[in-house]
Amino acid sequence: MPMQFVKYHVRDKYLKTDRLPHIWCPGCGIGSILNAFLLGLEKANIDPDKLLVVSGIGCTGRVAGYLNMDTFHTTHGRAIPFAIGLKIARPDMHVVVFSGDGDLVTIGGNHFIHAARRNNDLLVILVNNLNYGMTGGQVGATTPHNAITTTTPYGNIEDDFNIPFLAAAAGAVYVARWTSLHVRRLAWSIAEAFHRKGFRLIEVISQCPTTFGRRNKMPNGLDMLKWFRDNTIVKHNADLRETRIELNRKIVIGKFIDIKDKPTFEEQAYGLVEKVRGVKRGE
Amino acid sequence: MPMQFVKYHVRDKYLKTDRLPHIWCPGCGIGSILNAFLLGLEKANIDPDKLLVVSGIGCTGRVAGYLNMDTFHTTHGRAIPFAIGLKIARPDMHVVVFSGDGDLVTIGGNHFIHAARRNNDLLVILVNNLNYGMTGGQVGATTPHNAITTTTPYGNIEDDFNIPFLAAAAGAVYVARWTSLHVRRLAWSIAEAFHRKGFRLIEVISQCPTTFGRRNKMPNGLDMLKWFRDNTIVKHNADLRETRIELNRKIVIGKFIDIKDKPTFEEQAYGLVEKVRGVKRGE
Amino acid sequence: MENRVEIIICGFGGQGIVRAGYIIGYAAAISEDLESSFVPSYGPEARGGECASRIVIAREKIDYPFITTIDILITMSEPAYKKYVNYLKKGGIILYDEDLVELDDRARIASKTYGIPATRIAEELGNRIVANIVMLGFFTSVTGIITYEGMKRAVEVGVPARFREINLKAFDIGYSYGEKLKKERESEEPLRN
Amino acid sequence: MENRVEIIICGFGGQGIVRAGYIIGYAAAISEDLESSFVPSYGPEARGGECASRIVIAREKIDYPFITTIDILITMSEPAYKKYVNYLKKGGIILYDEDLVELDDRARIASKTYGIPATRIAEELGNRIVANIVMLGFFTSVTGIITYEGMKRAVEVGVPARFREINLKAFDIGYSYGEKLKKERESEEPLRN
Amino acid sequence: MSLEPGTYFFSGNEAVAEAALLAGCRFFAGYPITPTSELAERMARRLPQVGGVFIQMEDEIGSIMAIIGASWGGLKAMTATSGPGFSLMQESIGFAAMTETPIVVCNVQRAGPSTGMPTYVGQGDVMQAKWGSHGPYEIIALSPSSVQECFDMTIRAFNLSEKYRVPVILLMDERLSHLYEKVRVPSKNELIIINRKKPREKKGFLPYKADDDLVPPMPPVGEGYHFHVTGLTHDERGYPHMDPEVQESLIRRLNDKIRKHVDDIVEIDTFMMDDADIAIVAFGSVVRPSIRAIKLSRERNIRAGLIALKTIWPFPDKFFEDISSRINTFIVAEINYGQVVREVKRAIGDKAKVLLLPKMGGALHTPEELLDILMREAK
Amino acid sequence: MSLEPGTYFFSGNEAVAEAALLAGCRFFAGYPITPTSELAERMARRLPQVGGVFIQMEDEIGSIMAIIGASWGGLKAMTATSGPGFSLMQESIGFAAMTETPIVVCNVQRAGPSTGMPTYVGQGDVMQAKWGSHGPYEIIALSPSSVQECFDMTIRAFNLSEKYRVPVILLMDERLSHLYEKVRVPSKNELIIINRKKPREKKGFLPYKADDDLVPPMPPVGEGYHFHVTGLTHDERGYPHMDPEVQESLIRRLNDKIRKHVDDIVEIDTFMMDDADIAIVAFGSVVRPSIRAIKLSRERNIRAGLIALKTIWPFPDKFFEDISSRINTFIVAEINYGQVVREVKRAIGDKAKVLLLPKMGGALHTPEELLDILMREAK
Amino acid sequence: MINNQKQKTQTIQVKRRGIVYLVKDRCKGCGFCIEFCPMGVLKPSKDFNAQGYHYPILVEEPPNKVCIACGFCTVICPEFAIYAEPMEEEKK
Amino acid sequence: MINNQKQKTQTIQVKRRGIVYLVKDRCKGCGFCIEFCPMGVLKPSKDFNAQGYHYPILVEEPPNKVCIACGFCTVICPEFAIYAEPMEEEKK
Ligand SMILES: Cc1ncc(C[n+]2csc(CCOP(=O)(O)OP(=O)(O)O)c2C)c(N)n1
Ligand SMILES: Cc1ncc(C[n+]2csc(CCOP(=O)(O)OP(=O)(O)O)c2C)c(N)n1
Ligand code: SF4
Ligand code: SF4
Ligand code: SF4
Ligand code: SF4
Ligand code: SF4
Ligand code: SF4
Ligand SMILES: [Mg+2]
Ligand SMILES: [Mg+2]
Repeated sequence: MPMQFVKYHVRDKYLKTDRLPHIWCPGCGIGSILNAFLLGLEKANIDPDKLLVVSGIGCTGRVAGYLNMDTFHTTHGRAIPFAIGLKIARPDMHVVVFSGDGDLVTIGGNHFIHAARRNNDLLVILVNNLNYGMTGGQVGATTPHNAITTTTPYGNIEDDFNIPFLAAAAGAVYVARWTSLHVRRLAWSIAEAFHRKGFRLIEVISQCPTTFGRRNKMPNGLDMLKWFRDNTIVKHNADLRETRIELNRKIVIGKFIDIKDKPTFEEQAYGLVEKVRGVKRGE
Repeated sequence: MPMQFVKYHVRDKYLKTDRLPHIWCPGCGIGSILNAFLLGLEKANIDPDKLLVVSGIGCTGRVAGYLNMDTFHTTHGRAIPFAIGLKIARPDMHVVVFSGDGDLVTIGGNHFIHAARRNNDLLVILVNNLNYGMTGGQVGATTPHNAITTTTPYGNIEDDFNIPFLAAAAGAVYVARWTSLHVRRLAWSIAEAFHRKGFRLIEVISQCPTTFGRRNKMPNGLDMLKWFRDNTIVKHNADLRETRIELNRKIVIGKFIDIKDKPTFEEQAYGLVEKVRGVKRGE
Repeated sequence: MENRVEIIICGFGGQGIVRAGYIIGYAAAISEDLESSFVPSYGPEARGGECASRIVIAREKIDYPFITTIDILITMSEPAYKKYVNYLKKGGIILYDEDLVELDDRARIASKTYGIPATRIAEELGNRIVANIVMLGFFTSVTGIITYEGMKRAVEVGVPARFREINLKAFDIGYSYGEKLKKERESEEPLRN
Repeated sequence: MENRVEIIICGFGGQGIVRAGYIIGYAAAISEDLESSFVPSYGPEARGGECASRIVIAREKIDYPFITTIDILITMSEPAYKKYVNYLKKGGIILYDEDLVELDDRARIASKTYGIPATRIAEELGNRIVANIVMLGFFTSVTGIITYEGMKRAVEVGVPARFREINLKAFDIGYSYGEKLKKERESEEPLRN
Repeated sequence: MSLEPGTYFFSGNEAVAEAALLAGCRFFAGYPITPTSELAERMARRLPQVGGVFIQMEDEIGSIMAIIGASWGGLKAMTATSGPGFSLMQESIGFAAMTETPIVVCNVQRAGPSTGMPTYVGQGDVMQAKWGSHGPYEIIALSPSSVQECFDMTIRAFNLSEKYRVPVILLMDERLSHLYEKVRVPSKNELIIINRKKPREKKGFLPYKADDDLVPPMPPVGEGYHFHVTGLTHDERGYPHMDPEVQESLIRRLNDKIRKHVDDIVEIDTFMMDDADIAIVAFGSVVRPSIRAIKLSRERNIRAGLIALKTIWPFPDKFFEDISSRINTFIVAEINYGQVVREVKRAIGDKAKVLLLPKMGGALHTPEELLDILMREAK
Repeated sequence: MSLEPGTYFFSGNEAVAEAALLAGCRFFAGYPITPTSELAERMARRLPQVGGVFIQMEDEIGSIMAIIGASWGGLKAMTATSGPGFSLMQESIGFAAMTETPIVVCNVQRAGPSTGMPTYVGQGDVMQAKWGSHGPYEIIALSPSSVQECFDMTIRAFNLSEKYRVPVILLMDERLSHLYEKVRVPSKNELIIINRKKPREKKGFLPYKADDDLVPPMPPVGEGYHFHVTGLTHDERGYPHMDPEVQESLIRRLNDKIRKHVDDIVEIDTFMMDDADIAIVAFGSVVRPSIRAIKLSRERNIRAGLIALKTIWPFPDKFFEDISSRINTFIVAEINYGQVVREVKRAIGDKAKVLLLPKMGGALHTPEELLDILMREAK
Repeated sequence: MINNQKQKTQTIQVKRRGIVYLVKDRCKGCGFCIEFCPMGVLKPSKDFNAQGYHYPILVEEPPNKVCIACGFCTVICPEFAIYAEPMEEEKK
Repeated sequence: MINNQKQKTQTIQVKRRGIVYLVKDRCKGCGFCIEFCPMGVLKPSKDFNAQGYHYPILVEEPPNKVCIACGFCTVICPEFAIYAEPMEEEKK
């Protein structure tokens, strides 16, 4: 049977289709990750009306705007504190933070580690495209050592963050890392994480051919996906001292941390209400 | 021989004695730590004219103002980025950041982890008095779970940061922890750290009887020092997952990390100058 | 009471100066049908150092709630006395802890001075910290601005529940000390003229 | 050249529109003794989408460096043509990639139109990306605003060193194409009147 | 468990906290700073008692972003800070203005700039309250001058923020935050509480289509509106739209919704202004010595009056225009080097003399200083 | 390896970067943001070539604090940002003002508020540049209107910051940052470079004791001065001193050192003002359509002229006072909802009519729009 | 799924077959579906779509290369352009 | 040094002896030097200093309790009030 040309896609119900095509470049990984997210949502059986999605600023930050749900495109680096307030106001809803590496761990790094410490009940999808896409490809705290970017024309002299290690050290209860090629495992991981509580982080290494790939000998999205294919190794519960990303080493992916019973900030905050008032909330 | 009453102290040469007595409360640990710092300086044989000390805002932040050196009392949370610029401008000088827990890892947490990642060549003395002293004893990111503070009148529902773990995960090359009672080991550690390079962190658990101790059954400095005496255990190279501070557990102290050969940001930045210009700096 | 009375309580950090100020202000505003304002001295620079509470009590709404000159100076330390006595109004009143403060010539500007060994009394009661409440009892008695009941109610509100008893005791002792002193003074009065 | 010429080069992201605009501006300002300004279209919203460079060239200092009406429209995509042709001045000139753009009625406002299969030529040279430089050569020839040498110098400066050769080749081909076209036109000219 | 009606003896900080609870505030996110930490401390104790949540964030940026998030989650929310923290909040204030999020920010002014004198009074953040974030936007700023006003104006701050979907700045100062005075708490039926308007129907609902009052209804989350909120320039659907015309209509409306309601928003207190020919203009705690100075001047037969600004932003241009013909001299007494005085001058033009009596910070004007200048200028 | 004299074809962003290097800038700390990232990118490439260091910090707060630190370390230093980042920098700008640290902050204005339209022009940060931080302080803000001015005024920005030990804001806009024009780079001996003054002698040196120009010499580190720098109110020794009198004299001096040198600092360009009775007031890229509009109006016998503000802060009050008698109408054209117009009104009082021609952002005024209003107002 | 790459050219026993759907004008021609289809059933079109890209089309018919409705293209496609569903008879 | 606490009351063989110096008016009476002196040679004064605190004084003379110039008081004192130095004859 030949290709069936149609007008609608199976995921369209989740999307603001009047905003498509999205602004992401041809070959960008963000669309695939968004796609996997929606699959995960479906697998986890989450009612989209019980889901709030918060993004920061950046290419990834545009995710919120394409979702046909209640969504928030905040300021650069501040998606997490916004989401903290939102979740406290509506502890009955799922709150997902979906944003870029620069947004979440460079400018927003402090909110990230403190939310992990407090165990704020957020699912964070961090798209790590190894640079700042939106502003044209500058170095980020996630850019590997020696990589070329517009602000490291001679090669990056800094080391990058080992995000899973940082998240774990700060207190995250669920930590996994996939790539934009591993969309299926990613979707499963997202579905699983939806059924955990507390501060959950899923880092997704993604390709930015336009600004990162181009300067690092992988000008197309496909080149970068092949790099992910050939340079990743799945190692669940890996020693997190070994998970930093380096250009000439295998990228360790997998599920690293999964703690099920740590009370969340919200449970404790509303627990306090009950303790102090001696009654159940809402009474 | 009876007590010899005198007008000057052996450390006076390092101090702006016209500003004494300092503002710290009777029984506060900051003075002891400052004292140990000066001893460490002496042991390390550092010329005070080759030393720049940068503080943030807080009780600890007042340290800079008492030193008879070139010193900087910056803004809350921003001692590290200020020090980064200072050190880059004067790579020939030692730059020490001396500040409080709230300043360095609560509001300033992002600068802290990024400086560690970049391996900026700074020696950071972090006085962790488990709360915000200056503003009257609010909870901080270092306040142990369940502790009482002015903003956790029902007990702290949050967990505190495990600072050595966080620093290590971010990339610090030297990480040690002592208390304000362990002044001698502290001084040795400071002397040792002076002879390392890159981002070095020494956390010093200290007593704040006025705002923390008072609300947590240790109203005097002495009570808190006795707590340190009875509740610390020295464990060099400890597993950093085990070094979080909890009220009813032993506090692990010791030297945890000591990496000697990681190039600093400054070495690499000026290395770039040489590479790009093909000449030595200054030519 | 005149329409507007301005009071300063001063001493050093840790003597409960702020609490005492709050209690007077509260007593005037809530227990009695008066207007009052209260400004604690504030901030880290004051830790352990000098400390003062400023209270204005008036019959009518207070336009300007800050001190201009002092009608009543209550002092629990010598340095504080020295600092504030200069602002005492001619004909004002001084209350002081007689073990901690030695009045000097400048006290002559006052129409009356009342000493009490408040800290010693508190120590005898088992806790130095209630010296401030002893002083409040004394103040209540000798000035008559706030009624005994009114101030007592304010003390109940103003101290932590677990310390209520000892504070009320301290208050009563201070009050009685004042009553006794007034009596003595009355009999002495003629001599003083 | 008139005192002020306003030029737009347009197409879509990835066609080197910004680079071409820069090279024209540079050629005018630096290679020639002219004044010029150049404004690239900018920003993420333009990625892959519509893209335009705006250049003003003048003999005297440029007061207003932005486009008001277009003297010369260089277009490398149909949507861009459709958008900008409306702003073309009566009597202006259109240069276009004849494989990618089909002129319509609105082109009549132009005094002259010049087509070149720039992209095809570039593909023949082995790299689509030099289509912009083919177009620059063509532009140099048919408009005569910038000298051949002047533009060539600008191309050398404006492209990365490792791509210099292919670009210079592309430039020459575009230029020759223009020269040939002009010759043909000249002979045709009488017919057109 | 929010406050019973009656009379209380509160500090400014306490009054704001209690009023906020009465106004319906159920979320406070903050970061400690002198001289307003006691406000947060009271919230930490009181919020759980009324079913709300207190959170101490890692900094002021996190604090204000958390209350913006909570406001979108349906809670009335506030934060409190002072100069250094207020400066850090500026980016987010612009975000709240752009997204039309009702929040209340209490800024207790201390002597600046920079760390300055943390425990001493200042009034140097007046212009910052209006102009501290980038781009053209409007906010509302209220300035109480007594503890009772701290209480009343906090309730008003919440009401205005809900009504106009705008950040409201409660511009206090250190003197007031630490001043204790009598406060009358009104009974439930005296209390006016305004809540944000909700969309009337879901079908065809456009989240940024305003009603005639220029304010769009605010959709609740989780009810299927599927709305999008962004700090980018957006059309009525809330979609980002990079078009100068969209910008023109959005930004004009965001500003006009405040500018066109100046009459509803502005409150001014006057004292002895009926026959005055010289006026002190003051706000915040400087109002107090000013009243005293006016009384003293009247004893000296100077016809002085006081204009006490309770609303600072939007600035009451019209009030000053109207009154300027009757007054010879305006003396603007403020604890900064000239901020409100610029506005007064602009509003009045050359119609009267406008003088600044500045203080750099750390102390109030004394009644005597104010009297002096009145005496000097009156003749 | 800094630029040879000659003629170049630069964008505004590039011109600022190259001028900074010529002015002696050897440290740049920044954080990417549209529309100024290219400035940082050029610095990243160029600084190592001249022996300097580029660092991309984790945010804008870190960036500005790093340049403040580097300035104390003896380097001339700058950062560049746009609205959202500029808002984040406000606390630190106050710190730099308080500690009298020479720094240059380039703020390229885009359409705001909030994220707004990142790739489109705006001029909404004019008031923020002056008032964005808390407390009473002064800064200098310069506003170029061509790429040549971007170049020249960057050098001037460094010179003024060194001379007055004050943060200087280079208030660009998106149109300029992305506009390419011809730039003439002067030869070494045409170039005027000012460096901060150093203490004359160590003995008895008081780090915050000002000379007659109200500016204290700035001590170098590591030479035994043992000075202390603090954002707290400090006495001449630099020691924190919580005393309203110390505040009064310190803050007054910090402000007066700028206010009293307005004549040295202010630069204004006028065009056809000699016989004008109606004037456009503009700054930044709006100057360009304004010139064109003036020319067009002159063709229609309208006696219009242009006042182009090159220095915005301190505001040239006196210039406007002086000129106001000769002009009937001032038309202030700015891409915001009224900022500079307020200053013009304040300075002029009732002496002339002052009109605002606002744009909310995203586009410049066209020459035709400007001509229209000139024609309307001229009759 | 990634190592399935090597199986592209093998003939394998297929349990179920899928129908592949395409929203043609959404495709941006990234080629992910084509490259990573485990069965190698996709190839780029000669035509351009409205956006100017070569969209995927199916290569040929059974038995060698058939869509097995594995769904990988459905989830990897960044443009929400392509998806596959099991053929009716197999759906349950 | 901390476990030395228990030795306070023991008579020990001292190798060297120290002189203890005090800047009396700096002391804020925290008691650290007194509590943690390994030899237990310090005790609080009855008098107040100018700041109103009980400063440390030496308890008694040898052989039981003598300062050994261990220097702990010198470094623990938060006020830079107390320090000890070896007696002249032992200094080198
Ligand atoms: C306060 C502030 N600073 C800077 C920017 C400019 N900016 C927009 S997106 C971005 C970085 C985006 O990088 P990342 O978060 O990694 O997202 P990506 O685009 O790579 O998905 C920056 C710096 C901004 N909007 N706000
Ligand atoms: C931006 C900003 N926010 C808040 C404050 C108020 N503040 C001063 S010190 C301090 C906390 C001090 O705590 P820490 O750093 O732990 O130092 P400590 O006093 O405990 O030594 C705070 C919040 C400030 N000065 N600036
Ligand atoms: S710039 Fe990079 S991250 Fe952004 S849309 Fe393009 S490819 Fe994706
Ligand atoms: S408040 Fe605490 S930390 Fe601050 S000086 Fe007092 S005891 Fe030390
Ligand atoms: S569903 Fe699987 S087998 Fe079918 S076309 Fe897509 S990727 Fe290939
Ligand atoms: S994955 Fe999607 S966008 Fe990419 S080629 Fe296939 S259908 Fe087109
Ligand atoms: S030096 Fe050692 S032994 Fe001597 S008094 Fe001090 S602590 Fe005691
Ligand atoms: S340690 Fe210092 S401050 Fe404490 S009691 Fe001893 S001498 Fe006094
Ligand atoms: Mg990124
Ligand atoms: Mg602390």
